[in-house]
Amino acid sequence: MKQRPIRWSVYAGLTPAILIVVFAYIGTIIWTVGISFTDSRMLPVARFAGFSQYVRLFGTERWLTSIQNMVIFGVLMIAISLALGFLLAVALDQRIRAEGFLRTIILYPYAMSFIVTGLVWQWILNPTLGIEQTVRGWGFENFRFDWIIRKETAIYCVVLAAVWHAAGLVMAIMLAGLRGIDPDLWKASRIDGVKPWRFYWHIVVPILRPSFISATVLLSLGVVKLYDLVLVLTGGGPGFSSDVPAKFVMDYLFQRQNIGLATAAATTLLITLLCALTPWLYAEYFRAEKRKD
Amino acid sequence: MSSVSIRNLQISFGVLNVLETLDLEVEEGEFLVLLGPSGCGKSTLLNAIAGLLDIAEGQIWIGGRNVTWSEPHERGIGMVFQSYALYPRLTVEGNLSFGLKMSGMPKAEIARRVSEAARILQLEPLLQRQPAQLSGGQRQRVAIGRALVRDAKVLLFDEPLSNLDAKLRTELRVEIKRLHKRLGSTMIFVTHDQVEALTLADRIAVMHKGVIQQLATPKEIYQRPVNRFVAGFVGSPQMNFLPGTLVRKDAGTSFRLADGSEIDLTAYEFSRPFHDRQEATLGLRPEQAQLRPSEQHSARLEATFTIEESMGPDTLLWGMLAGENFSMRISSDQAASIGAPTDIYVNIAQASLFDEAGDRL
Amino acid sequence: MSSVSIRNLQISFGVLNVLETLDLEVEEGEFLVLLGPSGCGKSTLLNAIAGLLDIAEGQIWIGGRNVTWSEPHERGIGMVFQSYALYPRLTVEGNLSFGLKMSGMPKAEIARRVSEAARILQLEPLLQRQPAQLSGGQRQRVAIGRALVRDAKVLLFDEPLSNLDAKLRTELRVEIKRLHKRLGSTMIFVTHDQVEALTLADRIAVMHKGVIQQLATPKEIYQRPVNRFVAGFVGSPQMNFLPGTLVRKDAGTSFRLADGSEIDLTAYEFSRPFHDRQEATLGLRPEQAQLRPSEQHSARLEATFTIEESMGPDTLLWGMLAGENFSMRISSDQAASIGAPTDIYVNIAQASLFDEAGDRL
Amino acid sequence: AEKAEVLHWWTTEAQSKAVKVFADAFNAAGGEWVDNAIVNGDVAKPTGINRIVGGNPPTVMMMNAGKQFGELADQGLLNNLDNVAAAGDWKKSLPADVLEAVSRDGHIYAVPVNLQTPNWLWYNKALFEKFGVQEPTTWEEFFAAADRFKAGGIIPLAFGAQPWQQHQLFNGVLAGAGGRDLYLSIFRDKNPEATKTPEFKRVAETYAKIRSYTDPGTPNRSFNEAASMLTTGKAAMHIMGDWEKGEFTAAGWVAGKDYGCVLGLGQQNFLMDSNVFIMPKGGSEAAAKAQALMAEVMLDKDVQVKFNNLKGSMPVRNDVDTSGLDACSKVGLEVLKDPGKQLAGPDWLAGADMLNSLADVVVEYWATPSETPDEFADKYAAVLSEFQE
Amino acid sequence: MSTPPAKIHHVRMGEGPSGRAPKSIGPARIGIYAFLVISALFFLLPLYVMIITSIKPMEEIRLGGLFSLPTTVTFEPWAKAWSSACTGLDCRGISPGFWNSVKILVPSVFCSIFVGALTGYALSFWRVRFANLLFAALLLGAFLPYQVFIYPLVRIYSATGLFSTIYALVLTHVIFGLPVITLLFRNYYAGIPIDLFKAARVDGGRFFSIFFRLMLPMSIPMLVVAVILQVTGIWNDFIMGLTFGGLANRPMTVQLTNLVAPTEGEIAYNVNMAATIMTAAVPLIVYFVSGRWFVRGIAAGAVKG
Ligand SMILES: Nc1ncnc2c1ncn2[C@@H]1O[C@H](COP(=O)(O)OP(=O)(O)OP(=O)(O)O)[C@@H](O)[C@H]1O
Ligand SMILES: Nc1ncnc2c1ncn2[C@@H]1O[C@H](COP(=O)(O)OP(=O)(O)OP(=O)(O)O)[C@@H](O)[C@H]1O
Ligand SMILES: [Mg+2]
Ligand SMILES: [Mg+2]
Repeated sequence: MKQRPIRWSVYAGLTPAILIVVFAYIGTIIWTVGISFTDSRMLPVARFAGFSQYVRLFGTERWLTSIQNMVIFGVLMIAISLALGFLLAVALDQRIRAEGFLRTIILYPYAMSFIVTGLVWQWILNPTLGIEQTVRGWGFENFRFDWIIRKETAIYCVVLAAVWHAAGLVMAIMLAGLRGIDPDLWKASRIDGVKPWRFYWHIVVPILRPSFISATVLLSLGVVKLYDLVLVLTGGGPGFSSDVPAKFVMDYLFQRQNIGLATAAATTLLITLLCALTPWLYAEYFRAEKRKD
Repeated sequence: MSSVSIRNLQISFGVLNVLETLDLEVEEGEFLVLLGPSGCGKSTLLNAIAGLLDIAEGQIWIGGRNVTWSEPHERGIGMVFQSYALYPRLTVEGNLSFGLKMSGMPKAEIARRVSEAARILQLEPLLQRQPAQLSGGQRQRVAIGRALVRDAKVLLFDEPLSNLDAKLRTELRVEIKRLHKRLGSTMIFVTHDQVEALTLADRIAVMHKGVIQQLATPKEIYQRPVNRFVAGFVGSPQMNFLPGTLVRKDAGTSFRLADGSEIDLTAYEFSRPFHDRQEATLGLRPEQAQLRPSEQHSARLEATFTIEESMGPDTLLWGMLAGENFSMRISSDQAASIGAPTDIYVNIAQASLFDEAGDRL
Repeated sequence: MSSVSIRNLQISFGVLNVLETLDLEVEEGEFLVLLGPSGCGKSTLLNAIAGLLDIAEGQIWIGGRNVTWSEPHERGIGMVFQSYALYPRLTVEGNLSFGLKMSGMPKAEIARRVSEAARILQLEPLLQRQPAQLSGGQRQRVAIGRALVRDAKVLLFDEPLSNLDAKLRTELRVEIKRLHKRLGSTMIFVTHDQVEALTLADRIAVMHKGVIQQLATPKEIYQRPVNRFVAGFVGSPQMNFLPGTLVRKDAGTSFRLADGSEIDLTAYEFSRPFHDRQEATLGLRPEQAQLRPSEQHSARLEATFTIEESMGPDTLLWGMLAGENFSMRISSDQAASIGAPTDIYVNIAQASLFDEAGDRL
Repeated sequence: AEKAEVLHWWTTEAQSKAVKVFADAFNAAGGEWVDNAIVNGDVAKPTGINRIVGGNPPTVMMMNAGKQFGELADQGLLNNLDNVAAAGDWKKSLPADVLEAVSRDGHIYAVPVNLQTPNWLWYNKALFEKFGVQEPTTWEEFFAAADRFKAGGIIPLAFGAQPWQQHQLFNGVLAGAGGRDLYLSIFRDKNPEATKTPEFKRVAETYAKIRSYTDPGTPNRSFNEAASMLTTGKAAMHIMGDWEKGEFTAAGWVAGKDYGCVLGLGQQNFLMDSNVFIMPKGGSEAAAKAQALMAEVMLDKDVQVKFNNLKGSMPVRNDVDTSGLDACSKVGLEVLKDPGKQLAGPDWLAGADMLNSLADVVVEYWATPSETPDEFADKYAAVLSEFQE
Repeated sequence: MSTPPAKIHHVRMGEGPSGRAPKSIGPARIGIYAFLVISALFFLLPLYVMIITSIKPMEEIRLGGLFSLPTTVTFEPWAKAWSSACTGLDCRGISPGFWNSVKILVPSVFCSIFVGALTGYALSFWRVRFANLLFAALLLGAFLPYQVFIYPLVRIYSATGLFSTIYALVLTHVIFGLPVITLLFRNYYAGIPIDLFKAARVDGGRFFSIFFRLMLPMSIPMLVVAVILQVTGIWNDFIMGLTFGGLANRPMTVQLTNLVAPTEGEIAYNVNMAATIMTAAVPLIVYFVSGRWFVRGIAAGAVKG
């Protein structure tokens, strides 16, 4: 019996993706993991050094700080962006006058590069230049808003700028989700006598779960890759109090010319992410195959 | 068990007047069906009764109270939507109790009411399921249950069956009817499906372009439609419309068709005066013509059929009569000749006549 | 105008065997309806014929060619989907010519075919519209047109009417039937609506759980269902099922119901032997019982009706008989007493009897 | 003309003017200068290195003398300049330490173009006069002066708390307040024990004390912003390298008149640092010619004087005419004559990894007022012991 | 024509409506507007600072007051930033970089979206054995910190002779854009009725012809989203352009950072801000023009998991 011929065109269409996955992703991961076991400095060399880079890495306070910062930043930024974006979307969904105008205003920061975002916020937050200075100029001589120069608070400035940047995207996703909700549900709840905010909390939020997940995925991509913003906004300082892993990797990779340690850090980051993501990715995308034909 | 009374209701969306000075009285315990084509304002009227719309003018009274400006949940109504609008991600029990919980009712009372509603609607085994795991019929029951737990005296239905397939529709129709018997509550049911309207209603209000055309029992609507719109909208296959002229004669009145054939109208009961040579349209339902003459079916006409559709108990014939499309319903045990001119016999006493404006003669 | 023949077909999704060793012969020019409940594998079978699914085992022949491994467009088929699957953003003309353009046919030939199809389907005035601007019926015609331009000899329909409301459904059914007459092409039509199946089909294949239960003309399916599944699935309202016992007597055989009443089975034509005291089920369609005795309706039973549904030409009665739910269809000009026990008369010659396994006796 | 793409990170106005001297001279000598300026060495260096590794190197690339380009040379990615050096007789005209710093395994791999030291104290003369403050030469005098300014509402010390500036300041304190021996035992010997000495403690205390004489706007402030605080009269003093003079010149300030300078508070050491240019392999024949021409042009006597005058640093050649130098450069030259005051800069002694790791500790110390000098010393020692060979 | 109401009974006439008359603006509505306005101010603040600063003369900036309106308005900073501000020896402003950025942007946006859409299409409509594996790898790829790519990519590009060419940049943007674009399109196509695909196959469509003739034209909402995301990302990219593009392809952002990094004794805030605004202009314009479609597109592609 004749067999169904293989559809080569399908594979041809997937070739770019396959090549990229194999060479750019998997190849890079293998290379990165490999180098992390050498004592490469400015240029990669194949001198095996065991786990020495990892030992050093976890003895480095800056690395631990940057991991801690990533967690703080990630949790706060995602939580605040989701909350703010959701609230904005809900507000915009109330048949508001100038909806299009407001939506654009909320969304536009997402078009700005992190470099620009960092630059502007650095000015605004700079106590000798921005808000603190201005408010003092109004006569409140003791007003203080100097988070950016305080070690304990600098990371929150990064959160602030990142929320400014990303809340609009969350708003767009949430608004899209809200627009897809059956309007009859709203009517049903009014007949049930449910207060609007309770309706949103108990009914709408659960329905928007997929939107929340999409937004979280997109935001967390930004968390892992957070670099430019920190660089421009705080330079990782004061001290290295607002350092983040990507900047740590970048610094050791180039400025400090210690590729070995940098790749060890990258590998650690990767393994952490892998452990955190795999179960979730599996649950979200693969367990329930969505399409039927 | 409250009456609903709508007086001089007017509703508009921007410049569009959807309802203008509409009056409607629904009696206690009545099952009223709002029937009409898409976009005629049925949902708008229902939403106004429920308090989900702002009213431009007019009043709404439920159970003797003027509720024109009351909040929806204060009106003693329950509503079942086309999509059922069950709260997703809440269990059946959660759906039933959600409104009560939010209004701060004591737990024991909630539990009592939920179990009572679940008993009436036979939802007990399903209480822990989520809406997505329910069949269409079960969903509808939950949606009704949501009204029951709130002790609603008036139930509003907005096309609750139109998303379902034919079989389920038939079943649920019967179920709603049974429920109406059991609960005795006032029900207002919106649909654009005339089978639903005919089978369910105590009275039907046929709507068109925001105006109630006829408000009467199903039988009357079917047999004595007040105008051509109602006649054409109710009944499937549609009523056949044959244009012609009224001719007064010595012996009485007859109706002359486009092909020159005439039918004696003696058996027809005119409701209004008419004049000789007036143009009119004869409306004949498919079952008001038969292949064989009988006591009632006496007026002979000639039709040519091209298609025969067997529908189980009866058969539909499709063809032409006096240059118009014509359909006829016969019993399955009869046989028609397809393609050749055929004599048919019409029950003129039950037919309808309409003047040029479309109103019943 | 090709025959379709399916031999020993087997299809599975992962571990789930949807179809197992299915055989089916569709003759040239035949209108075959695949009827069955949701999930029974109708679409799967249709998709396999179209080549849209990978086949585990078996062969598909169309017009005498083995097309088991051919691409869909090489099979000489056209397909009409439930949602019509018109290409949005293309005009009607674009929709019709899309496939031809993709295959690189010369422009002139495309134009010729499109205008030919548009003529047949009366789509000429609509050629420049987009699907969103079309009514349901027009969309269906475009979807069929897509098959016509490709000179498809076999047309496959996957529930093309189930998204429409009752009125439109009736109209389009007739239109499809007309088209079949005109084109003479082989048509395979999937539906779970028995009215469609009965009215359209030359032959109906009733499917259940991936198996064809009965393949016969509509009349035979309706009147002599081979098993309880087919009997219950076809007909609306459903056939009434009354359990009881077969009792051989001197005078002949009779059927004893749960309430002790007996019906004489002399008029019933058994197709298989049975033994005395065998448990069986009597299947009675709603119209196979009447309020007044007649030549055919002779066996008397007693039922109690609780609900009366007027459906225009006739009325449905719902109630109980011998402890079972029972429904009956009577003509609208008759009247039943609701609530009190009523005598009814059964046409036993047309009734069905099933054994314990559900097969026809 | 031989095209030469020159990658560098000299982008301030003064630096640009200085680079233009090279460019003009190179063009005049028959080459074609293609300028590739990338702001910030931390970005420019990796970019250049990546391009070298990627096989599309710039013709000439700026670097710091010392360990940084060693690995590139080891991997054979750089052209060795032995022939050019021999032709130009570099042995004679360049200081031995500098030659050592551009060599690897006895071969010369880079062209040094200047000498500079990062530990100048610059001050606003007008402010000094207004407050009647004498030029400080030790850290004690510095603090005394600073107190006066603080009391007068002037920011005593302009400062930009970017890591490199902090580290540079600290190293200045290390050499000035801690002394030569401590400095060398740390950078050259990488001896953790050195941090246990009283000298180191003094260094730590001094450094911490400086903090209280700066304003709150220091984080992430660039050096020329800090310099402008002097020229605008907001701050009185600034500790920075020679290149600061370029900023002053651009602002129209004249050395000795508008601003004064003190080299190396404390011990007056000259922490030798030099900008160098490397010549990557991989270009064409023409590129090699351009590279040779470039080396020649850069070390031309006239070019050296003109360039260094604009750049604010000192010529690397010891045989040029120094009469045209400004007052502060003359101070530097004076100091340079005493070998006992010459100290190799940290970059010449240690690799980037160690220096940056030390910088981390220093930066953190600055940003954490609660950290004691002893805690700091321990952390500092920990880094050193990690890099001990 | 309408029949009059049958009868009026047991309704006490004259009783006023219960409940309060609906007001046009309630406190909730005021709260919503207040929240929106305050949020809008928060989002606008940086833009305001940028614009206001860019049209102030330096003397005014020196006086402080980042937020105060200018007393004299000057557009000189804009002119300077565009055509005469210096980075290094190059005093042509940011205009040359602008064209470089456009040169990078157009093919990169085009290619990355094309590959992403094609992959998403293949994964959602065609049965491919290792589809899930590929998709998982792509999703993981999205989470890789891009810093670690740089060195291996340098090696790959130099081995293939692409290094320092525009192709390397385009390829790089394809690599980094692929996961998110694929995800978006896969979700979008999951919402397209499978029947449409089947109809096209019956009509004779092959893998590529269905994609080009049917799916792509139907993907406009998603294409808008993808274009917006990619234009933003690619236009704003700095490291990739610097590392892989070579001198000739240096994007505008590199010049911007050169420019805004201190170049003179005193920072020319107004010129910097003018340059910043000009650099951000392209994505901003794209947003302002197509923001309406953005929400719609997001609805189609991002809402489902
Ligand atoms: N929110 C609204 N804004 C503007 N016009 C509306 C709105 N809601 C309904 N309409 C218009 O009012 C008219 C009546 O709408 P309605 O929903 O009451 O019709 P319907 O009879 O329920 O129709 P269907 O059977 O399709 O549900 C329609 O023309 C509709 O377009
Ligand atoms: N792609 C698929 N993967 C797994 N199972 C499938 C797939 N497609 C269909 N099935 C299963 O195969 C069975 C038959 O499906 P099919 O679509 O043929 O039913 P159907 O008779 O057309 O029903 P309906 O009337 O609902 O369209 C169902 O149980 C269905 O869940
Ligand atoms: Mg409606
Ligand atoms: Mg199906």
